[in-house]
Amino acid sequence: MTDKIELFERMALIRQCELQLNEAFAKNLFPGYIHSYLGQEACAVGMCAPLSNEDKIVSTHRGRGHYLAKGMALEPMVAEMFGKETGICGGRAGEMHAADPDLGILGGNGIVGAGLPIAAGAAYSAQLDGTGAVTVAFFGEGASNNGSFGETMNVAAAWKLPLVLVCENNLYAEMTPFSDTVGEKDVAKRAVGYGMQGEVVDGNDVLAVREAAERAVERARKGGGPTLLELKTYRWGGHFEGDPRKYRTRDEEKEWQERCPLRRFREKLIESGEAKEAELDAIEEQMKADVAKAIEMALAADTPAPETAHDHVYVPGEVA
Amino acid sequence: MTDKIELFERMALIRQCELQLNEAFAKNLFPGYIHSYLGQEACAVGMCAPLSNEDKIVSTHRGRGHYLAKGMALEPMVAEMFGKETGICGGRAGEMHAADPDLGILGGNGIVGAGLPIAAGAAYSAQLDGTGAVTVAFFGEGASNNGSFGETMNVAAAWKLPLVLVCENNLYAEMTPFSDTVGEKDVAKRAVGYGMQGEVVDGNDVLAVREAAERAVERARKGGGPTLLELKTYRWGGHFEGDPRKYRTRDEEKEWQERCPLRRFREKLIESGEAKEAELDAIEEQMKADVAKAIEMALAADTPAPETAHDHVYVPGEVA
Amino acid sequence: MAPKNYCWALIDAIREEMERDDDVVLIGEDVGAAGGAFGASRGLLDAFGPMRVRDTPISEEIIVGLGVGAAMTGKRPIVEIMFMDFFGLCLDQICNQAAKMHYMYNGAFKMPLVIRTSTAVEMGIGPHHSQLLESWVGHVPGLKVVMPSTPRDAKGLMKAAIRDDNPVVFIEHLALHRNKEDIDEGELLVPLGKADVKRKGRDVTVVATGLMVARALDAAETLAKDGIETEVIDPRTISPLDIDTIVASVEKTNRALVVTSSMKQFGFGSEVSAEIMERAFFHLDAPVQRLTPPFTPAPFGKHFDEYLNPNAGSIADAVRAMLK
Amino acid sequence: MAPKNYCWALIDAIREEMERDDDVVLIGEDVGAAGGAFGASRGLLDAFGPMRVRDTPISEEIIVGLGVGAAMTGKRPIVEIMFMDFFGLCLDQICNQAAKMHYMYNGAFKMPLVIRTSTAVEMGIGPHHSQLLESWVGHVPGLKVVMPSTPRDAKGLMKAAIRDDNPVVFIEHLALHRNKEDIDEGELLVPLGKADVKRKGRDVTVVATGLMVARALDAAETLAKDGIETEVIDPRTISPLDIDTIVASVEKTNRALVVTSSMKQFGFGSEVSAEIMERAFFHLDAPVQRLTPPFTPAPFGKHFDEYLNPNAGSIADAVRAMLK
Ligand SMILES: Cc1ncc(C[n+]2csc(CCOP(=O)(O)OP(=O)(O)O)c2C)c(N)n1
Ligand SMILES: Cc1ncc(C[n+]2csc(CCOP(=O)(O)OP(=O)(O)O)c2C)c(N)n1
Ligand SMILES: [Mg+2]
Ligand SMILES: [Mg+2]
Repeated sequence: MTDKIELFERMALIRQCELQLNEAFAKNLFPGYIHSYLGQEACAVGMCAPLSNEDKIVSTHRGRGHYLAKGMALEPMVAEMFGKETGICGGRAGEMHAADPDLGILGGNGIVGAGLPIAAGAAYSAQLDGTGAVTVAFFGEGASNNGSFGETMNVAAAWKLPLVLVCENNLYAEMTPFSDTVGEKDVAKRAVGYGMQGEVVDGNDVLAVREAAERAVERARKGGGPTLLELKTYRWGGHFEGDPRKYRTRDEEKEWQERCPLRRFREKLIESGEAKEAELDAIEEQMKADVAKAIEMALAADTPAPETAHDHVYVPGEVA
Repeated sequence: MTDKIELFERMALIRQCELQLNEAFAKNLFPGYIHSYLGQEACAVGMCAPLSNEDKIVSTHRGRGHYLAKGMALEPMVAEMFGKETGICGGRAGEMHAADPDLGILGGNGIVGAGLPIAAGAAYSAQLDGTGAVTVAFFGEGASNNGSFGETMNVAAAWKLPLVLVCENNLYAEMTPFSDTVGEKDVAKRAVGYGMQGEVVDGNDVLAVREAAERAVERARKGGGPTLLELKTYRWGGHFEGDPRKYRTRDEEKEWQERCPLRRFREKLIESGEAKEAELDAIEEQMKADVAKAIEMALAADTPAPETAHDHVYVPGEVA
Repeated sequence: MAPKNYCWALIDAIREEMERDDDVVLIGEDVGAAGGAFGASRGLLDAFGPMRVRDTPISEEIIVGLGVGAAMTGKRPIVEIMFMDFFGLCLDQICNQAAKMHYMYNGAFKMPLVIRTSTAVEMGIGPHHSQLLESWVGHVPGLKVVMPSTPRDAKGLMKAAIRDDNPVVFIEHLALHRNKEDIDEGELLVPLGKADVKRKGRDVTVVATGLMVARALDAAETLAKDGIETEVIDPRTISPLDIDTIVASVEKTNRALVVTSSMKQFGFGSEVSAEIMERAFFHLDAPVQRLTPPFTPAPFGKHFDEYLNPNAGSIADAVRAMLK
Repeated sequence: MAPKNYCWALIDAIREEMERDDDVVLIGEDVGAAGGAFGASRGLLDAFGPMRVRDTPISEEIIVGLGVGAAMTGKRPIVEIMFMDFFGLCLDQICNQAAKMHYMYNGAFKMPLVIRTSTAVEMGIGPHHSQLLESWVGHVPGLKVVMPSTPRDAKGLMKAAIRDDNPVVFIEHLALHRNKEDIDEGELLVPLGKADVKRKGRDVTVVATGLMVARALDAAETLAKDGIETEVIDPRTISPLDIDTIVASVEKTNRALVVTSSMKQFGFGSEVSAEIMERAFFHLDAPVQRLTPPFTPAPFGKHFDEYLNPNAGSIADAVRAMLK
């Protein structure tokens, strides 16, 4: 398998995960909201391509794509989404949160924008250690309007932190179109004012994302400081599943679905002869089966014993 | 008196106020810290020149220059600084705070950056009323690194608020040089990323400031939206009086004192024949005397009765 | 009289006040075109247009700051912070700016500002969407804090909050949004600072807020079968607290239990208990008790919520234990 | 033994811990080149260099966030928020991020983070620089909150806070910075969560924090002349509160007064009172009282501060009133 096939596989995995979770939701099998990552698969996968387990990511409320792209095991991740005790965090973190320190996944966040300062902290930590490890902070275009964004841009640039700031501009923050909330529609333009490199990237083209990621990660590793990447993409679903999406047209949605990152990549791979249709079909089938199994397992698993709610409020141990 | 002479007078007033308050401080006659505005006089005076009483300003912890430039009466302003009951706010607001709603002075602030969102609110209010009134938000370059700055830039641009954002870049935030805390030394450059006009201005040249102010205020009045002005200037004193200023050289201070806004303006007025030396001397003498009297009155005044501490915690009155 | 749910009662309140007074405006995330993240401002954009019903970016600090600045210049803004869990992002504007403006400037500015927010305690959404933090704001002089438990109170308190010249933090329990009640069509104002005795009783006083009021009433029903007469008081306003009504009740019942959805430690129950201690100590036959979720964040999932939060059963148990 | 003031005791604590453990870093406004806005990190930049002693822009949210992210990746950061009055700008990072990270992720991350901050209550600086808000953070599970009143406690608690794997909010009273005390040269650790009985007595318990501890001791001196034996307890840690020590004292004295520089409403005194209510009610001969500044912001000027805040005289008066 070439690395491009791996990219395809990862994207297909995310796609299947999101599709099948939505189905579970539609069947009333899911406890709570689903913030679907459908349509944005190329962003997570392209960005995580150049990262190792030493590198960190910080995610959002819409984090499954990031988790899977960074290598989180499918089954415990899915179980976490269902709040089951087999979940990667014992089922207590839930749909907006999951973490895996060993893989450098520092968690999602229920607070929009709150991951940015934390990512800067992780990057500062790596800078102290001089390991060359890089931190990638994922956030939405909506988050770019929160105070934490400006503070993080500035500190990252001033300290030349090994940080890549990745704005997935999917055009909507909940029900509000981005264009209604800004005077400048390219988030990437904010970079220059903070003394940082900024770049707009086609977020539905996984190879373009990977290339930009490689440049930015390389810069960060070498001490060249942070980069702001704006990945233009689209949130296929509502803010959460069930959102009637009155704030946009079905036409607009169709247009963006025609720019499907998975299909585009599939076509490219076949056209260039790097993969055969059947091979990719098989991958998709496999991913479909893997996800189906993960969901089945999650559904069959127990919810955590309620008394576990008392665990981990504090790290135990007396110091003095 | 031409309007330029008025500008000179206002600057001389601020200069005298700051000099004489420092003297009072040195003689241990001042209760608390003094955040001196010495050296920045052209900023406040130039910016407030095109404003009427309908226009609002929002100030900072270093606010006396703004208050006087916007027309606050000298004596109650000075008395406020001393915490006297004859103060414009009864002596309870103190050195970092003073307000006068009738003149559109919405107050100083002890929280760096907190005035920016409030200024946006005042601008929104004027936008609703359609009066053409403009709000000017003064803040330091240090404040430009706080989250409130980014949020305000963005909302102001998105809503085309009648707001002028005035960053007085005096190179220091407390004891920290600005250059140590940023990746880009021109704050004005941040404007473009938010879809706003930005401009760097010589903050020690009152006419340059006034021109920039006129352009920005005009734009705001006509519905053209906000402007970010960065006034390059210098804080002659320490962060507060008594600060030993170890973080910079006496040479640097001397260099900036050679760019004294008051002297430069005086020389210009004389050179161009717009004023005679004696006339300007007389103004300065008058200002000196006015301030001396204001301080004398403030010193002689009583501190507020301590029981007044209980006043105004809530606006009285039952609604239902 | 018409049956209204809590959510529509609030929309009615805001609509009526916006009709009555052009200075009333509504500012927040998704309040306009979307009709509110929880549908709690439906119809207002159409009725009042995008200048008075303003969608904002995700910028909590300036959302409140816009309200502060607008209130200082003659408006009566309602600003919305979607969840109270986000208060950590805007508490400076609430507590240092809105709360202190009238005071600092010696009365020069009024601050007719409503900070509308909600809690989703017990809705399974996890640690960042399940907090009730009324005591953060209750601790700050200059603020009023309101927390209605019924549609009628929601409407009347919202209208009063909008007309009040002080900053009012208005906390809605999302789990109450669909509860219905008959509400008079006419003008309805519920005064801030006045508790409501939701049920009379002579054996024990239960002070309950928000979601807990209905449960306390349920518990009272059960207890009545055993001959225990419970007085249920809903303070409705958290600050200033109508402690007189509570003390009068305790002087009669000699026992009190406080039930909340917020943390016990440094919480509402502690305040009520300490006030009863100071004012009615010699009337007490038993110590005032606090019944609350334990001192932990809220994990994801309703099974945890059910386990962690007080319910009619645990309220009744707590009352019985006090009467032993 | 050497006499040290509170400020230098803290610097020593941080220096010793930074020497002991390379992972300890200090981050904040003016902490480096300037040696701290209050001189409370003098010498550390020279000793440890600009990477471990990092000056920041005026960006409170990211100051704490840097600490959170660094703590999650193996560091033991101390982050400084100059005044506690600025907590409204960074409370999300403190209360939703630092406090909940260990919990949410089922123990996967530790959070060895110290949030160093100060209060300038009674120093005349006015409404935005005179607040003590320990109950905001005391209300949040996952946080520890510490407030030393003496140089020795300051040093020992700071060292313990740095070594603790939980986020600790460390509150200094600036008015205490110049107080001196003899401190052992050797290793000094004061355990978090343990109150200190600063004076033994049998007639009344005074629980006092921060600035109020010395005043309570002064009052006790005066009262002793009248034969009133006051036990003075300094909890030192606000959360988790060592209520056992307080309750044991009240069981002996049957009376308690709580004295703080923070607001009474929803404050520390309410928490202590409510806990005593629940645990020692039947030992009480009189209601627990809270002595605090009144419910108002702090105006500019020391004359107001003197009027508003408790002092040895008003503490003694309150004790006498309780014994009547
Ligand atoms: C501080 C904060 N404000 C508001 C919310 C409610 N909220 C959750 S997701 C969201 C939209 C986020 O938009 P964006 O950053 O573009 O991310 P996307 O959902 O598009 O992935 C909002 C407003 C929140 N969780 N946190
Ligand atoms: C939010 C906040 N952080 C820190 C401080 C402490 N502080 C007061 S003034 C100041 C420096 C402000 O610098 P700048 O904005 O450049 O204004 P200048 O003092 O130069 O006029 C600081 C850090 C504060 N008052 N508020
Ligand atoms: Mg988005
Ligand atoms: Mg400055």
